[in-house]
Amino acid sequence: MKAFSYSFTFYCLLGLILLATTDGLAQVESSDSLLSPLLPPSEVIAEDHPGDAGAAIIVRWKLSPDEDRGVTGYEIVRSTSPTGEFSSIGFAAAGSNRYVDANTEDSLTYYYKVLAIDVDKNVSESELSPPARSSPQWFNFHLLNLLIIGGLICGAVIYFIAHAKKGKKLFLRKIAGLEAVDEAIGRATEMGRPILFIPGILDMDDVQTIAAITILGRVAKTIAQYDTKLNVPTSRSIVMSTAMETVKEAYISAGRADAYSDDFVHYVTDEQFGYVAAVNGIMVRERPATCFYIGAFFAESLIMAETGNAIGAIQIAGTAMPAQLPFFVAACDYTLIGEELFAASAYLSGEPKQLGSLKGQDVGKIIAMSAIVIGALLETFFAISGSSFFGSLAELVHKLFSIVAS
Amino acid sequence: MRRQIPVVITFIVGSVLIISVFIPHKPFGQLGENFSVYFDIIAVFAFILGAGNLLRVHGNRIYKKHKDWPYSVVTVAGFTVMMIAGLFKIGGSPGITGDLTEPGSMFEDLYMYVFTPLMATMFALLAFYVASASHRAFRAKNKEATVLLLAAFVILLGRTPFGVELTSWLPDPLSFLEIPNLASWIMSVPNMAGQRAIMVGIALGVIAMALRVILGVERTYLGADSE
Amino acid sequence: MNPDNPKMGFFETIANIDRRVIFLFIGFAVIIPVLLSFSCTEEATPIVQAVYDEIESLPEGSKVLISFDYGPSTVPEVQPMIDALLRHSCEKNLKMYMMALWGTGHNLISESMQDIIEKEFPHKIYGVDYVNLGYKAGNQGLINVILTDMKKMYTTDARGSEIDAVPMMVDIRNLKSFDLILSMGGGFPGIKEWVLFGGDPGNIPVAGGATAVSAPLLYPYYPRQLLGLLGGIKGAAEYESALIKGYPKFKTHSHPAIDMMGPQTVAHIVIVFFIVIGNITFFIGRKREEGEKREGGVIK
Amino acid sequence: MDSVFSHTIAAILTIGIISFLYKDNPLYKFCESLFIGVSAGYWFVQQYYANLLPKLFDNLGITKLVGAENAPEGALQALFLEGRLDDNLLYLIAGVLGVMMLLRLSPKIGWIARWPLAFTVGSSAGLYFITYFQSNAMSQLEHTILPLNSFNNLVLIVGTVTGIIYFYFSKEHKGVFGGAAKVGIYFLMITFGASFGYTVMSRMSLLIGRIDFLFGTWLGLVK
Repeated sequence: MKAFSYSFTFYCLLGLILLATTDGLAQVESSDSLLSPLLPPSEVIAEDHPGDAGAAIIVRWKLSPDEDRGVTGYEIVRSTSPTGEFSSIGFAAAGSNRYVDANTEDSLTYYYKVLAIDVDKNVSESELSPPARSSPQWFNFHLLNLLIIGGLICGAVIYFIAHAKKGKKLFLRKIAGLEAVDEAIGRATEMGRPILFIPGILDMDDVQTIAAITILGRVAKTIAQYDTKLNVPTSRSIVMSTAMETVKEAYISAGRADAYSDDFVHYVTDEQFGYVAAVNGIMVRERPATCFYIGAFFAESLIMAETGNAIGAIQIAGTAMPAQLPFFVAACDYTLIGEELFAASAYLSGEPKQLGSLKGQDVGKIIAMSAIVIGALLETFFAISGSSFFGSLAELVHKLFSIVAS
Repeated sequence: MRRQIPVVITFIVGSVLIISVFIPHKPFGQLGENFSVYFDIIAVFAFILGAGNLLRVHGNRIYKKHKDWPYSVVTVAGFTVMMIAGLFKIGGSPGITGDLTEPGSMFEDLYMYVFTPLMATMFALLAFYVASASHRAFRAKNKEATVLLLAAFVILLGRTPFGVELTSWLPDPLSFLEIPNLASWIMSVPNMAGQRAIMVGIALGVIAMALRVILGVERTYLGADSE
Repeated sequence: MNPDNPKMGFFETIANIDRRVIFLFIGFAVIIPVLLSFSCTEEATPIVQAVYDEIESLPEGSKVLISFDYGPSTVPEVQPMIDALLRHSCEKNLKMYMMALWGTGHNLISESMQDIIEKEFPHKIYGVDYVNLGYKAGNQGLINVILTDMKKMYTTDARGSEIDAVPMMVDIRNLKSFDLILSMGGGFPGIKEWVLFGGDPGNIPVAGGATAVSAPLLYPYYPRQLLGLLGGIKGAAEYESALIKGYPKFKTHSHPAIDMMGPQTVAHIVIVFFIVIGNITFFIGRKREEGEKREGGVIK
Repeated sequence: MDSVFSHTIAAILTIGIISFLYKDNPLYKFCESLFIGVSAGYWFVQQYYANLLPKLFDNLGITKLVGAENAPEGALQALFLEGRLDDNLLYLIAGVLGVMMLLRLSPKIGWIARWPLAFTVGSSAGLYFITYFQSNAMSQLEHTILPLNSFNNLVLIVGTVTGIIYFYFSKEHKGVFGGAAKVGIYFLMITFGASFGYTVMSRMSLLIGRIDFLFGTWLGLVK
């Protein structure tokens, strides 16, 4: 995903450049015979590619003056000595003036030439580039914007955590799904039926599972105060072992170590649908009064939620999988939507420093909303007035949020 | 100490990974990738715990003659057969580096004729549940539910010839109201806006959650301090 | 049941219908059309018809590049599109150049050649009427290169013959030698990359087929940059119908997408029907509740 | 395997799972138990061959050590045969963390299992922090910064902003702010409704596939 967004932005830009040259290319086909010889690209510069781990050199050049008279592309050649044999390393489309040679050795010095090629396969060679050598860097300046905005949000989170530690009171609105947790546990106790907790189907290397386990900890603490059976089937071994520890800790801290049993948490299978088959079986046979589906879910979300609905359980779901939210919203009584899942463990803990971090999140939202509104207004002014002042300001806002491929 | 060291490990690993994004230089550049591989390796070891638990739970049921104990025998047998078939490559080419899923091997056959139909059918149950969920949930109980219903209804109708016929009489200037066009507009504009809001929210939630974990504010997952 | 008002009782039963009744309906909605091979006539929507019309308008001998940009998991959705497009191209005597941006596309090309061209159009000659260029790595970078020079990347075809020994490759210089690019798949890399790096800069018409999930993301390119799009099974079925309409003899050939659309349509109608019923009963139920409340108010 | 026999097995299992729709029954219980056992075994074997073997044993050279002829040289060979510290030697850390995980079974030093856990949680926190920040927050925002010169752009921007307002925790949903949050909820509901409706088709395809198998491949009733 990360790599995709990098390359996507980059190629969008590249696409625009190519688009801009389309007209020139279209002309080429009609004007086949050129009177003067093809002129070469000039001012070839080769430099270390910035912000990387080495092994790449970026070559830039000024387009051939014949660009719009039949150049079909550029060939880049390199050698390790100015007088040595040059070998081809790649092509760049007509209209492009840069090429990244991502196959260099940091210990060698390279020389580059750029060859313009036209429709008739005429070739015209540029002057030699100055020597270049690739090297790794200690800081990637392309990600400076990430550092700035990330720093702001992290700063806000840390500030509010510290702020809350000092005992300052913070206001946070209620979240319906969390208000219902106690009620749902109480209901299971009244009915004398167990509580089912499904921590998603991904492993501990997914942050939603971590959130699920922390929520399990809080929920188990409440359950421990009643004599209600808890059932946590897991589809991953590490999740099983972590959940066991967490539930045990919850029972101990609630003063009910005696009521804890290792049987609360058990492993089923790593297979998504095998796990669902087992959970369905548990539901229809044990008839839990309350079901929690908290964590990362895929297609199985609806199978579980509908079976839970059929047995008449109160269902509380929470996930940050956008594709599964509709099914939980449709089939469950309460759904923690995306961000609410991560906020839930902080809410349920009631600890000021945890709640403080939620305030920090809100600062992030203010940044996001202002960026959209300000950026959109600037874009609009630019579109209406055509003033370059607004244009460059809008560009700046865009740049602040764009992840450029290095 | 026993609780302190894990918190310190989490802090160091987490913060180094965040910082390393900005440092392309060796060894930071590849850390994220390497750590994911480490996780995969840890997970295999942990699987021994999981499999042990599975066998213990079902072993107990058999031993205590739980009312469903014969089914536990099926589970244990299925697990054992599959494991032996795979680890010893029964019916396939032997040796550590041989192909596991060679056609004709027992592992591949079990996968094809037992595992796959079970999986595909379990997945196919969704077709039924999608129907029952939409019957129950898509009711105009209040304004929110009405909006949900309308969006789903337009999209669903747009997928049937009936829905296409329903609005095909509309004159050209109103063609944007034709159900297929309306459906694709809903998908690409308001749906997109909602998705974006959810995604931005999730990102902020993850950031705060990650910071709470890294800073040791949240340490529930570390569990009991028992000996 | 309400003895005073049997009608209400009926609605009440419907409102609290056992989900198993719905399951039964869905089951029949799928089983019966599958057994009867029921299919509805799909009318091609403009976005699909545009692809059909483009191929229909190409003169004999025109060159079509077909890129297989998908994998086994999306075969059920994408393969019917490919089959229909290949049949149409064969029928129109177009020259078919098949390549893949996805590693998994390589085998899919061979299978499609065997199943459609070799079996149904045995008079077509490999190397003259169709060629398998195989898979080359590089994603959009590959498109970028072949935009200017095809033979730099493709020195041989997938069978290992020298590229210039393949008759239909002789007059191919770069992407602009083609009259139409068809990208099948819709994932990454796929249609979007073909539009941005091939179609737009080279001014070559691009069309394609995508899975239902990825199709909405491609709508913004239609019709300016993407002349048409087959979206999911429905798009494939529409194309198959258009083909049968234009060439009735294809009616006897396989048309998996149309076959699948039968049960799909019936199932969708069943779901829509239950949603409507659910809402009607809901409103009647609420009205009755309101009525009772009012009555209660009068009495007390 | 004989295809009639194997297809019959597959068909019985298919019917067994579908029968759950009516109610829980012995055939479903059998299929469920079999599925759990077989799939757990399957993933165990897969994990071993896809993770442990190539990522740990090959990199360290253990595969070669135990006598696999065509296995690659690993870090241990580099260390003992060439006296060179290979980068892959770092995989020893992963191996040690894995063994620590198993120590959980020991009542005395079970606490050490928290170290690999802390490592796991720390690394996922770090990784997710960055990936979500980049692709979920930054690039989504960038694509939403559009000129307000078309109806679609306006809807997109209003929807995104009000949607974010809905998630805002520090203020009660009242007054103008509450109104905006309400609009946000409507957008979320459209999103949920649309995605739900859109998924129906692919879910139906799965069922058609199974029905096709039962009546076509197995019984041969479909032409």
